[in-house]
Amino acid sequence: MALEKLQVDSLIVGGGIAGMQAALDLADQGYQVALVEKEASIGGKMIALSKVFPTLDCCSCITTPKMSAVAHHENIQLLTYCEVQALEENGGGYTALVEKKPRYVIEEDCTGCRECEYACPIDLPSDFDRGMGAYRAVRVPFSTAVPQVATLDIENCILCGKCEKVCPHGCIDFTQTARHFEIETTAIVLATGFEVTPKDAKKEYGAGQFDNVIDGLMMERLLAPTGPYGHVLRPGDGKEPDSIAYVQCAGSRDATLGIEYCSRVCCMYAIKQAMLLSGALPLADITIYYMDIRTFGKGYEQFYQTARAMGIEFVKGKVAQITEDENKNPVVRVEMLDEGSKIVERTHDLVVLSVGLLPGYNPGSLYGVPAADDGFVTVPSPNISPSETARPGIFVTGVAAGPMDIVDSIVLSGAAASEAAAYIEAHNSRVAVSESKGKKELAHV
Amino acid sequence: MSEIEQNQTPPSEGQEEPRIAVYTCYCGGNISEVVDCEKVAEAVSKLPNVVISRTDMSMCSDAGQALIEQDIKEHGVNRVIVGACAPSLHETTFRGAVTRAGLNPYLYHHVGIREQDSWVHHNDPEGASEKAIRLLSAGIAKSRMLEPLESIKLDAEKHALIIGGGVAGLRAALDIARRGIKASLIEKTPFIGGRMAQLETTFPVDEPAREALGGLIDRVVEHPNITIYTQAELVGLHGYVGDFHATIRQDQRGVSEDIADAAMAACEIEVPDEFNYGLTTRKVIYRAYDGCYPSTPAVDWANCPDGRLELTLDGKPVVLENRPETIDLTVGAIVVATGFDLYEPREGEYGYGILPEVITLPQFIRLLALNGDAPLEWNGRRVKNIAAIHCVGSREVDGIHEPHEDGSLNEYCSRICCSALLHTLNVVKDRYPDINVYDAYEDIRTYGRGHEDLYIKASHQAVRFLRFHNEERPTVNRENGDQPLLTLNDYLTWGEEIEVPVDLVVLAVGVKPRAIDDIISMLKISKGSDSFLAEVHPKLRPVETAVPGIVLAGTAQGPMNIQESSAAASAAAAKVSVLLGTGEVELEPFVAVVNHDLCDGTGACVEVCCYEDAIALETVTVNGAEVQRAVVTPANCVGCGVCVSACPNLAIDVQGWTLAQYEAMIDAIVGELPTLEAAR
Amino acid sequence: MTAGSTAKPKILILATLSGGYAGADSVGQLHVDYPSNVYVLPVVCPAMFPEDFYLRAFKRGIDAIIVMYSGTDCPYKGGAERTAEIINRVYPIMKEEGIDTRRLRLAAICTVCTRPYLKEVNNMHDLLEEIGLVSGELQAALNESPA
Amino acid sequence: MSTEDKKTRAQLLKQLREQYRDTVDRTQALLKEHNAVRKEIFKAMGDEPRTVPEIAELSGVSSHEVLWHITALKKYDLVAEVGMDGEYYQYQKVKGGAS
Repeated sequence: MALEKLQVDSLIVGGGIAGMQAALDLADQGYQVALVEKEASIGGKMIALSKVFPTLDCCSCITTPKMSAVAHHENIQLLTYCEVQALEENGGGYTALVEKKPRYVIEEDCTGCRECEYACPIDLPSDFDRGMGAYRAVRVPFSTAVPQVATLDIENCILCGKCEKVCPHGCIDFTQTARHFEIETTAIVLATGFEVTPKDAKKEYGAGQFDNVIDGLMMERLLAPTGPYGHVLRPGDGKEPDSIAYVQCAGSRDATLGIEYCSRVCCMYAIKQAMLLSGALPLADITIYYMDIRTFGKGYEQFYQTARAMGIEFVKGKVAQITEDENKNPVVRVEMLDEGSKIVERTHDLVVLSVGLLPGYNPGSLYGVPAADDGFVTVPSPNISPSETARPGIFVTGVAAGPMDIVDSIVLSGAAASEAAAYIEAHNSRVAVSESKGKKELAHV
Repeated sequence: MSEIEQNQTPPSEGQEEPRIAVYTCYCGGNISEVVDCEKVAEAVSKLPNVVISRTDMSMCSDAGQALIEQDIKEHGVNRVIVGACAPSLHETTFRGAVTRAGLNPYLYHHVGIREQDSWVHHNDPEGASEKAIRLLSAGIAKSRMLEPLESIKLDAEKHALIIGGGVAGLRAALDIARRGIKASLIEKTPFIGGRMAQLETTFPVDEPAREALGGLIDRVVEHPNITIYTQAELVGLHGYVGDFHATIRQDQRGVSEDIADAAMAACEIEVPDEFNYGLTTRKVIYRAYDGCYPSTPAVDWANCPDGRLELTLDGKPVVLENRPETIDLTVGAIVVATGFDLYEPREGEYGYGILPEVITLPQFIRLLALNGDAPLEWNGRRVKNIAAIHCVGSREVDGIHEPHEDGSLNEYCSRICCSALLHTLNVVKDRYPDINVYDAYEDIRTYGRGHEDLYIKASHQAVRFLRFHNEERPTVNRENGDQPLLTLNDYLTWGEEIEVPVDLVVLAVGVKPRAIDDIISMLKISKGSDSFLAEVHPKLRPVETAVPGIVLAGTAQGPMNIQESSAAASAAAAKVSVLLGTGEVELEPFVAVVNHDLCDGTGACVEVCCYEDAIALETVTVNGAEVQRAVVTPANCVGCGVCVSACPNLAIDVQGWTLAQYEAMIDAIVGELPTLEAAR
Repeated sequence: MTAGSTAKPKILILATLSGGYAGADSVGQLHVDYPSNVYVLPVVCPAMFPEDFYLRAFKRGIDAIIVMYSGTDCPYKGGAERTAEIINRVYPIMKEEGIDTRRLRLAAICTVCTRPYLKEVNNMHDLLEEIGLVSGELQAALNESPA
Repeated sequence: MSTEDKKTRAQLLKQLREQYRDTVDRTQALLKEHNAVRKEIFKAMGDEPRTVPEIAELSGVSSHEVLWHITALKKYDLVAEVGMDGEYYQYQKVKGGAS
């Protein structure tokens, strides 16, 4: 059987903020775009954040309209729960073989009513809430997910069929299997994003075993209005913390982990969280242990100075070790860099590790674009062409091209869209002019 | 999500009775943490014509928008109001949603209850809730009087003007040209390439700067869609997106290729060479550097007495004169790539201007370039010890730093200096391993990809780092000895006072906004609180100004390194392509309209209007008689409304912003609050 | 919340989209508190409002009006001058009607004029604390000149 | 649905169960464990408002685990947050919700 085929000008891999922006910037110029996202919803890491620096806009207010625009754009084919499995060169362009994983839910009929979710007996630690909250084996991924449809997690299902019984539209379909299709494209933009330093990476910090030592993304969820507890509570016992400490460079600028680079966003997210915390918990003491404060972006230094003026304590010190006292309070051992490296110990209710950004995916073998020593995609001439990879027609944006914040990702996506558009134009003029392209057939997948 | 549905006014057939839906957004807590959104929604639900009043965590989300669409389709809603963040952020989002549901986008009205309510009345939640009700009531009052409008479609000139020929301007021009749009680039100086040409090597990839820049310049010069004007400045602008009329003044180059070298040799006037930041001099007929573009030398008219230059060539007197030309360009969009200025330290700041040993980092970079591999000497002495100081003219704090002449402080981080300085110090250590280098900093900000390697390398090369606190910055003095002395409390060693005698002090000066007030006022764009040019929103519209069709590229917007400037420029080019790609732009329909039943041809409106061909008296036939009536040409009307107040007969209004709508809004603001359930 | 709270004096701000309205949004981004009885309506250019408009607003119960235009930065040709002319013509009419002329202010506010914005708002708020509601003045004027 | 369809479907489900036997078994064990823990938690809660440390103390389940289950139960409307006691929020069973 011939595979379903989709013809587009540009394929975007990754539906986080960088991928969405690149898709919109290309589609707005009139190019046909396919956006492939491996998760059940687009939105990426950004949609799980609380408020964003330096404007303190609620994160949803920036992300969800872009998600909506991507879903509604007449030039964008949104392909969620899909992964590119193979890539071939094809007459100056590329053909991608894509697999769509079974949702076990008929997407077209699902209204996102969540009846199935309520009926499902299986509670699982929610990835979206970084394990602190729960979700069900069949679920709409999160409240603002796009598309608003349920997905059944077959790996954590007992096949009891309760969801099927309650679904008012008969959407549950256990007979679904993976589907495959091809995307013919001229250009590709990689926006494969990042993961953060794993919890167990730092043995000195308890290797993820301490309940009250969390990472920055967990704090984002605690601060988010849709967060798991509805308040900022420590995960160990639900206590409202009085004393919160941030450990900067927890996974960045750390030769022992082989990660020597600066992750670029951690200073600002820690300061932002500290400011939000002092709003949510006005009586709490907040300390940030840092080596260098790197608030380099537009308005960032002013943001930092505001945080200092608010009474957030900044301590230049390297946290050498974290232990737990008998009440499960984390105890930090700090080398005080401003006091001749004197060692002190301080106890806090909650410690937040400002974990760094690691490449989310190595596209090397599949896309033929090499990763550099730092694991991010190589950009051969970063000064003049910051989104161009070593392979013609393949561009990179967002954290796939190295750690960067949301503002810089959005701008780089504009650049990638510009480069991809110029590449598409040059390609189209190479293709025989007489060959009428005709209207592109967009298969429904 | 809560909902209150009422059917006070049954849908009537034929006539358009307003059926208003009001949505009060929680804004993820931003609004609901202060404003009692549920109470607000209940209160406004009592107002006439309101058929639906709901709240939602995030109206701008897909689900929120879907809700609006559903209400329009299922409940016959024909007016929509969302109370949320500032209209500048999401008004267009919601207009899109109502359009998808088949409603005219101008039947949507946005009420800002975040920036102007919840965010400024934290201490008065009751008052904030009352204010939200009154603002929404005003919105509802206006909404009842809204009429469907059609946007104005105009042909757009597929041609962009790029102001500035540095790396950002070049990159933007190239990307725009590659999309099939004409690009005219104007550069104030006689040579393109900007500040990148002054660098020897770049970071994070260590490559000769002029090679990378040269590659870009070659592509720009070769591109058929690009025209370059050097020694050219914008002197006038009018029009609007799609149809800007720019007036450019271009100086004459002054010398032709055939006599250029002879003229240069014959020229006797020498001035400080800004390319080397005054370390050397150059003639007033000059090339910026070997291999510059254009390669023909140019006359620096500003430094020629009376704008004339007299030379003797082959024994004959020759007079060179500047006869500037005026060029008119019609463009659809404008890219502002005017770059940055360097911070000039005050006299005496770290000894600058008093001690000849104190120079700036850009000067030092030029010094190293001029010096090549020769032993490094400065001020007649072999350099053995160098001190570098970070954050000069950056991160200034009120109360610690003295304000500048205009009362401002450079509170921002200049972003590029840490990496540029460490890159340069590594060049020093590579070239002169015996020179001792001290580096005084508060925070090292090697944030970018590959930048931390510069810091690591400097540490490995035995650059001695010293850390000061912002409130006790280092000092540089010459006391008794002949060498300047760097003094600071080093917090890497218990805050003890350290004194280092040095031969050269390098100040990592920050960047500051260019003095381009003339361009800013011609373009009617605005500056942010840091005085760099302001974008609409750093995440929603990061390279656009509030003026449609005018975008920002590079350091005009704020400190950026080369890589970031290129990215911003390409992003700006993408926006230009979106605007001009189709050859048509859409304008908001908010223009003046004349009610010919009320107009009696006084011409008062024509008299006050400052726009060419926007409103005129024309002869029309009314009831068989030929009379004079005011007629508006929408494409030329900016919708300012000056004519509205001038009309003695109240015959003119700006559609979408009518006087009657304002009166209704005021009545709603002062009106009785809807009574809520007795219990409250 | 009851109808009784309507007795609070009300300040109306007519603010240009390119100036004062954006300035008010900038104040919001700084999260600086100011009195809540301040209502900002966006306008393209206040030159559109004739003299009567202001009088009508006062008579309806607006206690103070601050017109925040863009001054010399006005993006509309002639808009700033025209606004100033009209406002200047309103003052004598206010006097005639017995309305304290300090209730009407014209101020140039730019997109980032956060401090001037707050100063205008707070000053007007203080003034109203001192001179009270406009309805009092209108009533007094009515009593003085019996029809 | 016709008898034939039902039969096919039943067969497919059976196949699916076979294919995912390991994960189904693992998940069933998890469910059993969750149910046991929740029984203890509900017993400890009684009908009173309780904080997480109180429930942990009374049930012998670790406070970290109690918080996770309370969070899950709260999300699906089986438990409600009802107040605060010092630095801890209190939770109570929802009538008709918890079994």
